[in-house]
Amino acid sequence: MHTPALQVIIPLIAAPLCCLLPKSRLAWLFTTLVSLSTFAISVLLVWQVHSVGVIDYEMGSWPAPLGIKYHIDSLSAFILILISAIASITLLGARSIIEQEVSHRKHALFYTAFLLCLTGLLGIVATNDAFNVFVFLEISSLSTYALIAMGRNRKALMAAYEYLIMGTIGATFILIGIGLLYMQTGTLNMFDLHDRMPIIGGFNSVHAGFAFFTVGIFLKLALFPLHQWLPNAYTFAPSMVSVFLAATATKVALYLLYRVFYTVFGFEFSFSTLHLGAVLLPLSIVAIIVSSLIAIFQSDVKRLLAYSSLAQIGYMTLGVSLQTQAGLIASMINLFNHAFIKGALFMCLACLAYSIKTTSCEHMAGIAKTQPWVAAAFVVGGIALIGLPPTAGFISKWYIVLAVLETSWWLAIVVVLTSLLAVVYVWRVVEQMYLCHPIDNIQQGTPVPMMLLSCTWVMIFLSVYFGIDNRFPVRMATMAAEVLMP
Amino acid sequence: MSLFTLILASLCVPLAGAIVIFLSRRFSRIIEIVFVASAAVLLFITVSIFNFGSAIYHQTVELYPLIGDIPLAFHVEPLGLVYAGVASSLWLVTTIYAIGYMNANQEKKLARFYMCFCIAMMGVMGIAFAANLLTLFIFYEILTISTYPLVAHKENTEAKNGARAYLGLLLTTSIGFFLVSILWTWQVSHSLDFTIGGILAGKLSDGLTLVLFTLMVMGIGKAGLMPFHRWLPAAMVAPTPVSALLHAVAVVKAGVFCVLKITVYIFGIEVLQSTSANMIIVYIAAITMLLASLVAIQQDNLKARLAYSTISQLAYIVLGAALATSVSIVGASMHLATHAVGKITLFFCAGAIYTATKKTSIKDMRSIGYQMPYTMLAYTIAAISIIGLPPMVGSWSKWFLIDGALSSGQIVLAVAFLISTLLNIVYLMPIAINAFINKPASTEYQYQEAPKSLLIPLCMTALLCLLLFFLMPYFYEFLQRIP
Amino acid sequence: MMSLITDLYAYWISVLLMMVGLYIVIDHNNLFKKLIGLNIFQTSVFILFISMGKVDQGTAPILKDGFETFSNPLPHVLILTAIVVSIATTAVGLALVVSINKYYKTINESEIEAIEREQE
Amino acid sequence: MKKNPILRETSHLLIPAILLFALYVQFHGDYGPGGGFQAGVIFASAIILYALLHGVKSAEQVVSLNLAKTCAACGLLLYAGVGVVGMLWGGNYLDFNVLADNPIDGQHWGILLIELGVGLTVASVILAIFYAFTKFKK
Repeated sequence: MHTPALQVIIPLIAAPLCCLLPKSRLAWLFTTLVSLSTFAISVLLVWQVHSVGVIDYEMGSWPAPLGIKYHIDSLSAFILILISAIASITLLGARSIIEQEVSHRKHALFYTAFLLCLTGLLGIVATNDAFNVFVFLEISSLSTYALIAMGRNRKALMAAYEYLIMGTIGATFILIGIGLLYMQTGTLNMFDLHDRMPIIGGFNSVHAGFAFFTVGIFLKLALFPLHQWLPNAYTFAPSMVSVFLAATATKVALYLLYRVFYTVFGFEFSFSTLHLGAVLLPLSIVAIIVSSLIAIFQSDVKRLLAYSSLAQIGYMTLGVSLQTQAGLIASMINLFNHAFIKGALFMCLACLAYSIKTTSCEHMAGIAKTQPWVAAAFVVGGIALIGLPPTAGFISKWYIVLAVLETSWWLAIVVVLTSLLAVVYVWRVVEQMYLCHPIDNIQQGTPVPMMLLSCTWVMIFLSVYFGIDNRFPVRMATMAAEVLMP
Repeated sequence: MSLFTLILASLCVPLAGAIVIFLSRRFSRIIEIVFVASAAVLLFITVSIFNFGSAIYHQTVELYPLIGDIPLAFHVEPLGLVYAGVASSLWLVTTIYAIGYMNANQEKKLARFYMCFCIAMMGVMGIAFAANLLTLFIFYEILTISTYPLVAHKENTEAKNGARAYLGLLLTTSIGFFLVSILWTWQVSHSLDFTIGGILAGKLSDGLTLVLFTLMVMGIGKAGLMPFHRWLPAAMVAPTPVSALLHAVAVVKAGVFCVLKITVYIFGIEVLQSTSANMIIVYIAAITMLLASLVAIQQDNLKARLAYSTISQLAYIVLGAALATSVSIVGASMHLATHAVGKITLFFCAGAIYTATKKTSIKDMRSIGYQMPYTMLAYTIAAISIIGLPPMVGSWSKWFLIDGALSSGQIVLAVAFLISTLLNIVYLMPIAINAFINKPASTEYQYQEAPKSLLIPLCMTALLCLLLFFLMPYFYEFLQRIP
Repeated sequence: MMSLITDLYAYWISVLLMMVGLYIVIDHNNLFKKLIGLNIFQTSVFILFISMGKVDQGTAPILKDGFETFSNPLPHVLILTAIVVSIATTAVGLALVVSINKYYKTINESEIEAIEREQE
Repeated sequence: MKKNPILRETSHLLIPAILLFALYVQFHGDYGPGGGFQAGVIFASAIILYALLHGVKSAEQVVSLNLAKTCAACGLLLYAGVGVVGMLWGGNYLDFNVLADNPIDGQHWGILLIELGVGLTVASVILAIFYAFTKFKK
């Protein structure tokens, strides 16, 4: 079976085809079909991983250390299905709003860039070659810069530029890390690298490589204090790009974190020899608190959600920093659930951006009267973000607090209390939507297209569904954690 | 019908009611019928569950594993039946009252209102029949969220602020303390099931049991213990049926019910007594009981006074639970029912007065008894019941509570109960007395009762206060099954 | 001490270039110059990679009789890819700078910030 | 351009040489230094040189922007397509051994075709970038 390769090359081949397509609508249809097929393949992969175990695929039939190997284990399959599912849902609803937000002659290029971004993200997860990771990272990043720059506001250009500078520095740091490791080991295959770690673990260059990896990944992950690029990028990107990025981009960076620090360097080296946990823990807590506090004071809801994403990233890295299997599982479950929740919330904002052409909080006053379905979706998504039962957010919170409790109870209290800050910023918007009077009466807004609205509700449904039946994410996360921390 | 179906039905009927109301939101007649019908069916279901008798107590009905191997599970036991019975029977009365009130006061967004009401009821039934803490917590939060729109119903600044305090406090306590303590319990005992005798025996040191118990009870913000009581008066901005059902019956009783349930089935009475883990909560409850009464005396707004009275009365129940003797537990669970009946009558009266005269201030209610004789008569009956004087039902529960305090050797607490009773008289009776003295000249008033749909429910509940007094011995036998 | 510098001169050069590049990226207000800084920064990494492929007395990695020691060709291949990436990055960056210039009439970062602040 | 006969004449001499060298690098790439990327850049540089000397318009008569874009896409498709052919003929993705009767020939063919794709894409992308920048108006 060629599923691991197909997973990546289908969108890759589709991208140039897409830019040759003449009509915007055709390009959309094509892109959507492609992303749906990647989703189908990822489902197949999950099923294969479930029945066979690990799947290896050698590119060009070159054996592993020499050639590039694709390696799908439960962790990769888990993230792959997440990315492709989000991409499919996003694209299904995207047509009308992209026609509104992106200038017409750029449509084919927009979808091409989207496909390339998808390729990059899927590739990072599928490949087992360190340098290949860098290449896919840059494919996804470069297309992301282009996607963000297509935003309607001219600030989008500056946001994309900032992201480009920071993203490139981050990726280059990762490249240096790869180089330093290669220098010591002469291999780029992740498992090969890991096998040689005991021999080379003491070298200074490996330590330096570790440091470069750490900074590079933190940059891509937008972990405090390296998060400056993220809020602007999410705020000014076209609405659907925000949905996709918020739900997937940082998640893939987190995947990279798992891979590099658990698979390549190994748990022992990363956490016992070099104390990554001691760096991650304070940073995560500061990220949670500071970002949540900043989110409370944002006047633009899109930016508010961006800061909330930063806080959520903090929860995910917090799980990692606990250095336990329970923490790792919690981190992965949060990764999965948060992707749907935040995707759903950004989707709501896309609906509103379509309808009233703005996402600023004050313009949302009384929107519940004109757009009841969107407002209701936002409320449900918000409840999930806060982490109340019976939504997916509650499951994440449950596992995180449980994992934190294993380590220390005061930290658990801190985590739980800071999570209450989410109540403040979510409810500020909800009150604005339901309990305030519109600032101008003419603000009726265009009706939201059915397709966009139903995709929003699919996301909302999923973020509730995974709160009621969480067997899939929990099982996958548990299996993945067992792979990473045997 | 099997127990499984019935329990599921008790959750699904209100939910189905909510869905039907949502679908037929444009037809006000239909939603009213559906609203009342779902309440009636729910009461029928509760009675059917009750009719199974003691054979089915503590039979767990598992749906499917929710988190890890903790299932979404339900069971029936006497305590839950009391709560479910009280809530579902009073819900039926309230539905009629609510429809009358909402129509008489020309409130808007009725479909949303009734829908949230139904979902809240689902939360209540879930709490009543939950077989483990996780299930309980989930429905607890469903109740919190679904009542938020009810509190904020008027959509003005006052409602917004009230609702904000309501949600803020309830979520802070439930997530900040309750959830943490649940997780802690899970970590210590690897079980969250409600088990007779508790699940924590010998798992924690005395000191930590004290911390956990305090944390958990304080986390149940719905029980209205000080200092987390502010949401109760804040939520009084809601339309009166909401205050009546949710803040005399469903929400606050959900709080004290949770306290009772964790006392009996998580910590276990013996454990609490042997470790003295209950002492902090006992004193917090006693202080709340007295302070809230004192504050109530100063309130001029009738609903606010009733709200503080509720805080004080809830503290009775928490105190009864925390004393952890079998007598006090019986007293507390009895008080859960008796106070519900009494307080809902009082709220109904407040709503009826508001509907008929638009008066909310107690100062303006002098000699209102001549204007609204039935309402004020009902008020007097309910007030006497709350105070705890025979021949009203409240006297029974108060008797057992004081007995419980005495039997555990806490003379101070028994005295506190008595002082509180005196305070009850001070803040409840003057209204009733003032209503019937100073008969004004006939030109200054006219006979002006609230509409029938408001008057009948409040008369019914007032009668219930009286009737239950004579039926209580039968229920006492039933309540004694609570270990 | 001297040997630390002379033996590892390739590293020192790449470290120097890296710092120069990063400094330009951080310090300059001109968006275009920032991109140049970024390029220098990336180039330093390329040099690091290529220098590590060098084997003492090694020749170009072409198979021919009489040559036994070869330089490692893999870093070159990797860096070729990285150069492509860097060109693409530069191209995207330049395109952004040109667009920014079109909409703001300036490519000075602080001036752009001033314009934005005025608008608010 | 008429004012600078030296430049013009030199370019006339150089451009064919550059193109030829590009092709040499391109097709020599499978067993010697070279390859599609370098060749593509060299090839594009010849046309850019032409555009610098004779104006973008006349360069666009040679290779238009649309043609460049199409070629870029086609080159990538060629690359990926060869990989898919390998997959269809029983190997893994990008497996060249199966492209011919024996693996060595197969590898030759594979590399040659792939490098052609790379060269095509690189040349046209570089050109497209060049055109894009020249066309930017304030």
